[in-house]
Amino acid sequence: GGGEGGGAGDSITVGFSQVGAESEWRTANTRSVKEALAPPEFNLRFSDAQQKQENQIKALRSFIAQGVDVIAFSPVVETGWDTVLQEAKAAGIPVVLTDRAVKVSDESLYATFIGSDFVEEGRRAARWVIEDSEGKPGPIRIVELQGTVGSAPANDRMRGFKEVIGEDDRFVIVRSQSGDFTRAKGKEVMEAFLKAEGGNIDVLFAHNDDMAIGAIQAIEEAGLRPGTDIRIVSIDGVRGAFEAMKAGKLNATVECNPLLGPQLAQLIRDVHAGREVPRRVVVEEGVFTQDQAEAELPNRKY
Amino acid sequence: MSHVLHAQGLRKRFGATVALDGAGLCLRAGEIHALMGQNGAGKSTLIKLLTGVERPDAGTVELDGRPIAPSSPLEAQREGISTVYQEVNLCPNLSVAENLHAGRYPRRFGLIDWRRVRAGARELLGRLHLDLDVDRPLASYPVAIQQMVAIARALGVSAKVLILDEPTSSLDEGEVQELFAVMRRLREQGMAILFVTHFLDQVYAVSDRITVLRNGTLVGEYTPGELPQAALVKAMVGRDVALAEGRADHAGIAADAPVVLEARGLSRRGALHTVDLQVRAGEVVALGGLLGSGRTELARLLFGLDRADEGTLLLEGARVDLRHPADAVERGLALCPEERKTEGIVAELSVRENIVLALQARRGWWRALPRSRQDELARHYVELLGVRTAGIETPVGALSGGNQQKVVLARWLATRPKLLILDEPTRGIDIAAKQEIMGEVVRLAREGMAVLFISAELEELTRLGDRIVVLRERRKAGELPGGSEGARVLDLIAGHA
Amino acid sequence: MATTDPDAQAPLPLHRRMLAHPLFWPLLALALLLLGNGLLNPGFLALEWRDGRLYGNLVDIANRAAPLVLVSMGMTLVIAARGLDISVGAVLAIAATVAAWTIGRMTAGGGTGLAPLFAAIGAALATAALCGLWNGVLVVKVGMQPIIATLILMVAGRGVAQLISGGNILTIYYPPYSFLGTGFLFGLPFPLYVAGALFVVLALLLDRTALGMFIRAIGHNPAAARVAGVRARAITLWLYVFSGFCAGLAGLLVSSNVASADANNAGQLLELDAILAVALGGTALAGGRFSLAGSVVGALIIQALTTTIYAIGVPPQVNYVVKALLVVAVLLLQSPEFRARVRALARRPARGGA
Amino acid sequence: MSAVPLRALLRGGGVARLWRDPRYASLAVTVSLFVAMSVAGGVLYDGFLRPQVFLNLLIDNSFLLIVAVGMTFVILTGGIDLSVGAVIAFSTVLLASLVQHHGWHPLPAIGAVLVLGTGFGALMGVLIERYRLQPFVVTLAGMFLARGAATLVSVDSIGIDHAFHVAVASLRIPLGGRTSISAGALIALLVVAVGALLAAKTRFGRTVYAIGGNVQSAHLMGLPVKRTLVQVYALSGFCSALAGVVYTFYMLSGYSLHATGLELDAIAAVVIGGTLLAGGSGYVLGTVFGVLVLGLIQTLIAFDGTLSSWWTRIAIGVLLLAFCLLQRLLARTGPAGGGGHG
Ligand SMILES: Nc1ncnc2c1ncn2[C@@H]1O[C@H](COP(=O)(O)OP(=O)(O)OP(=O)(O)O)[C@@H](O)[C@H]1O
Ligand SMILES: Nc1ncnc2c1ncn2[C@@H]1O[C@H](COP(=O)(O)OP(=O)(O)OP(=O)(O)O)[C@@H](O)[C@H]1O
Ligand SMILES: [Mg+2]
Ligand SMILES: [Mg+2]
Repeated sequence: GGGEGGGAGDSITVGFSQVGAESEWRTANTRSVKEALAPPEFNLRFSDAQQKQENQIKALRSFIAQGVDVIAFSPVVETGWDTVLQEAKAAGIPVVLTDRAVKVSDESLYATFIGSDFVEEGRRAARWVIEDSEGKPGPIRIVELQGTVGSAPANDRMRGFKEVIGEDDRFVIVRSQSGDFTRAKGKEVMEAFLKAEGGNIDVLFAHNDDMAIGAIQAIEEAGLRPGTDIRIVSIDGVRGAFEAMKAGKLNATVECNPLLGPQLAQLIRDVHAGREVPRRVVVEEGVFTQDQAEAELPNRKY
Repeated sequence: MSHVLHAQGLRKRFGATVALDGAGLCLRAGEIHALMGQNGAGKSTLIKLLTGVERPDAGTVELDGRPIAPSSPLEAQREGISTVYQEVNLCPNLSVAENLHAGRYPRRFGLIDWRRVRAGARELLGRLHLDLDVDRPLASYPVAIQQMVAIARALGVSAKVLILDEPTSSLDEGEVQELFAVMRRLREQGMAILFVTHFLDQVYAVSDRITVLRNGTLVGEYTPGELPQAALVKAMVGRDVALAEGRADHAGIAADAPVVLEARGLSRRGALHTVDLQVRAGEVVALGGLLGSGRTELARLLFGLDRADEGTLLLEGARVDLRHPADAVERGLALCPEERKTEGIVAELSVRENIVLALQARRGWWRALPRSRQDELARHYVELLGVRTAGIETPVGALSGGNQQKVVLARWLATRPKLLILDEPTRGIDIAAKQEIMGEVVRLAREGMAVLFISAELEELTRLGDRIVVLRERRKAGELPGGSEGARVLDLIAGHA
Repeated sequence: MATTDPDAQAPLPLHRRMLAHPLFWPLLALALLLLGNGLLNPGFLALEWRDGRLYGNLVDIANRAAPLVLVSMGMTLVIAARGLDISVGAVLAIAATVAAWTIGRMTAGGGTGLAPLFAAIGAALATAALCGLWNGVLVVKVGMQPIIATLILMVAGRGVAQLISGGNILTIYYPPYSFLGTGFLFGLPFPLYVAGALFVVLALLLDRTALGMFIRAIGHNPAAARVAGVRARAITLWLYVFSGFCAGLAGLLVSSNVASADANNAGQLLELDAILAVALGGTALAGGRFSLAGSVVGALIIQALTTTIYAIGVPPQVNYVVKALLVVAVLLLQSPEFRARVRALARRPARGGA
Repeated sequence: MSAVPLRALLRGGGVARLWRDPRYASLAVTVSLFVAMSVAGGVLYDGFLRPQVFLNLLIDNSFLLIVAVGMTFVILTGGIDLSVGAVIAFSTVLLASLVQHHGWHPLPAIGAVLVLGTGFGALMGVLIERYRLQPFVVTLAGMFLARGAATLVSVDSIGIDHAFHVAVASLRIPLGGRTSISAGALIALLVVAVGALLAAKTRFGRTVYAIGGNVQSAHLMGLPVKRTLVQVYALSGFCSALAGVVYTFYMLSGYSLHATGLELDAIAAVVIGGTLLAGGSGYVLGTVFGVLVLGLIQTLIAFDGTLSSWWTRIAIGVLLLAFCLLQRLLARTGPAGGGGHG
């Protein structure tokens, strides 16, 4: 380790700043990273930002002050990183981004980015909806359960979804409301949608699985059959979603893979050794549907 | 002599209560003018109308012949009216110095000059011959001092009119004389001073003119010469009142009457040194002393409000350890506290609730007094003590100061205690009501209640006490039998042996 | 007092008495909100009997509001005694997690029948009450300011809940538990009975015992209450315990409703909503004056607001603005000073026109 | 009868008053606990006691410090302002949007933001003062409104790349020995200085204390209660907007979800700093240490670097508890006492 504050021997001291523990997805992500960056090879400094960008910046500053070898972090949002990344660069500490990219004026401020593409996930969900509705006449009425207003996954997933679904004029998004990424809110909002639209909803698009799981309960309580009367697609691919698919209540989930620990560890090794790394490393992800659910469920770690 | 302030036909109504109806007042320059009336007669309300705290429903106020209608105390101040309201109305969290200067700070480069604030404060207090640590928060001083500070603040304004609403209620003789000296000096300088009090001798000592209010209406304006005490009382009350009979049955307590409460060597650091005290059933023990002599501290220790460092307390012969006032209340003790506003009334609760509060506390929260019993108790005491209120559901805060005091008294009488500790219970109470309250105390004692009666008034001590205990500088200075001569008590209190 | 006005002593006419009732304005606000919804969306106020159950938005609002109603009742009493409890959201999350964890443990261990249900309820409520006790001790015994004392549990409590859940959302696969949050009894959702029962018990307790008077005395003037022999500190301590207990009950309803416990998100920002409900209901946040029924109405207003926002279908970015404007409108409606000003404005042009 | 004994006694009470004066005692306790905590951090973690770590406390908490100063005044009157975090977010979004999307120069944009923030605060103040609404609910509505307005301006975060803004953001004033401080921190220190002066030495500040002590009394004493109440909320609005500006220097972005929950941090900092939530007693300087203590807790956790997300939360709670317990135990008289002159 190069830093004074670094650990023992020649292990690599990594400062990792996580967004928080706001969802199961995030918990799985943290677990994967912690397992991959274990001693003796790594000396991990972990910091939880409780979903606040200012906390992340504070954490990065403290990593710099502690003189870690490599910094890795999952940015809460895309913008606002210039200053602190400049400081890291000045201190000679390479930075690896996970989970989402940042917008900075100078691309050399970070070494590489590994993670998913939220816009692409939205597009995939839309493509699945179009495929699923092949041959059906319009108008096909969609309701959307958005994530937390303003959060990057919510903004991007909505954008990707609209971009693709907008090309087919059979589809109309009749209602769109925020369910704050939670089951409880997802259920509450869906209840209101069902009351307002009557039975007149064909498709539900939820920005994450949890809201979809909540909404499924609302649909059932209203006396409709989720997955049949209303086709449902959501994003993330957590265990609960596979259970719901197995039970025939959820139609598809777009995977957003949190288990990028091993890939991240490799990148950190390379960056630390000064090897060339690609600017962008994509995580392997897919779209799962009901017929795959049963087989896939036992493999789900989160 | 010219009229400085002239009010006529003032009318003020609060909800269903008509507080003033055709009241008036005529203040001349260079006079001390006493405003007299029973509790709830409307004195404080009249003052609030003059100084912009409340707006009159009808009537006019003229200052130097020019009509004024101040809409806030600030405006009244600007017009040259400086006021001390009945309850101390200063900010407890601010220092003494700051309370004296708030709103009119000396400044330097636009910033408050604290050095001059302090110096000015000392100077103002010096006029009343007070020497306080002006940096301490006001709340750390007893009410009497707070009252003096409030007076000093009012003196600090160069005003045409000075209004003092019961400034002497908490003060003892020495302080009162200091105040009167200042008032006389200001009179010489041509200031008009309006002065409310319930002490008749004070009225005759300083005032040049007396205005009497009754039931919110103007009875008349008199000079002290034309109005002897009995006539003044009659003007206030509306009927003849027999004044100040002595107690005939002094020392009539049987020597074998059981001791209700005994304190042995009670001490608390900085408050009290090894005080012994016995109170027997059926006995009224009067407790005298100067301001700060430790009377209130003793009462608080006996009641479990403070914990003693040393000494023991025996209740009916058994040792007790009072950790909380509730312990004392459960054992049949009662303390009518000195500080009515902070420790006495709960202003927002109704008269009924205030009266039953302690009794209910003794029964515990689970066994509620039936509502009919509450009403009955409340009505009984309202009538007994002559509380002037629109009804028993009126919030106590809407009552006049003296009537609030009666409610607190009623609360403790209602618990029918074994030992009743009264810390200056007649403060702010009018002359007629005082008679009745003292009569009630004596009656209760005859029925077997033990009473500890704390008072600053010599006359009350000698008249009521079967025994007179005197504290001086936080120690017991001595004891005298009931009915002792006033002069002897006085000597013991002041320490000239 | 000099004289008492004879006409003022006569009983007020009915409409005047209604206007003077402290619950009048909160209820009016609620009614206006619902009516407004009814105008925008004719089906909104409809109630329908289907499959032996009562359906409709009104039922939904009451049902959804139940957890908030519960928490607001506990909050009302704490605030009335000059306190504050901002840990209710975290306590809700803890209780929910404890319930889910207990069920998970017992059903995995082969527990069947109703044992897991009662064990979960017992464990959750006990834990929640313990949390309340913790708050109470910090406030009453240690003498910390309520906001800081409860802030500690607010911050750490979710951590504790996540510790229990391992950071996962604990899903409950045990149908009997779902009855609490989604079951129906005599055609009405079960949460209504929970909230209703607590309200009735509490209202009776406050009315038939001296508790209400003691709490008001403590809130208005703690020193005077103490001198009068009221055990102010002990009562305050128990009020915090009660507030924790209420949050625990709410936690049961919330976790049962979605058949899962989300340690991170359950009851998020609940403390703000609860305090808002209490304030809308006419309770003074400085202590003393309180209205239990008012807080219930306040909680219903808040839920009606949320449902309104969903029903009128504004884009989610606008949620907050709509909520803010509606809250301000409700507040102004309740302000006597504001109504007086409006009346004065209304009178002026009328006079000018005449 | 003479009252001489009383006077003698009162003089006696003045002896050694500095030692017993709870006003200075509670501040002293807070400061010593802060020092003790730092030393403990230094023993536990390498590199903790470096000067830059402490300067970072200022740099990273500059915006919190600024809002906390405004909040101190509000709380001193016995009120509360829950809108501060949302006003920060709104200010950052508006500023970023004006600069990036509408081509404004940052300076006029900053001016506009400050004026708007102050006006917003004043508006809440008017509602509170004129219509007797409770500060808690009015500012809660204010919080909704400001957050909502921010999302209406833009749901996405907006990066700021205007040369002037970037220059200010990356400005580091060297303090020698490889330590430096940011422009935001300097602004915060300036706000603290002005705030302390305002509280201690102006009529406005003293009226704030008087209102917190007893509103009726303040009114009867002829103090300008109404005006001051409105001014206090306007000041808090101004501080929030200024904190928003400093935030954009810190982050170079505007985002509607910035500073969520910051109002609670600010209130906690003020109260930890010894100000009574009921009003009337406290110091701006105490608030500074309240902010630093909160920052220190976070720094300790960051230096530890082994805590999971939930243990992080528990650790924050435990440290907060430890601090407040010690504070209560050491300053036995507690944060009572007066609003002094400092
Ligand atoms: N010099 C003083 N400085 C601060 N507090 C004082 C002082 N003197 C008395 N006090 C407080 O004021 C209250 C009343 O004091 P104490 O019992 O000594 O007086 P007292 O004999 O009852 O006189 P009085 O009640 O007439 O003022 C007590 O709480 C006491 O602590
Ligand atoms: N704010 C108020 N609301 C309702 N009634 C009030 C209010 N203020 C005063 N009153 C009533 O007006 C009457 C006159 O009260 P005021 O305080 O003027 O009496 P006072 O002459 O000063 O009596 P005291 O000698 O007891 O101080 C009382 O009956 C009182 O109950
Ligand atoms: Mg009076
Ligand atoms: Mg006394």
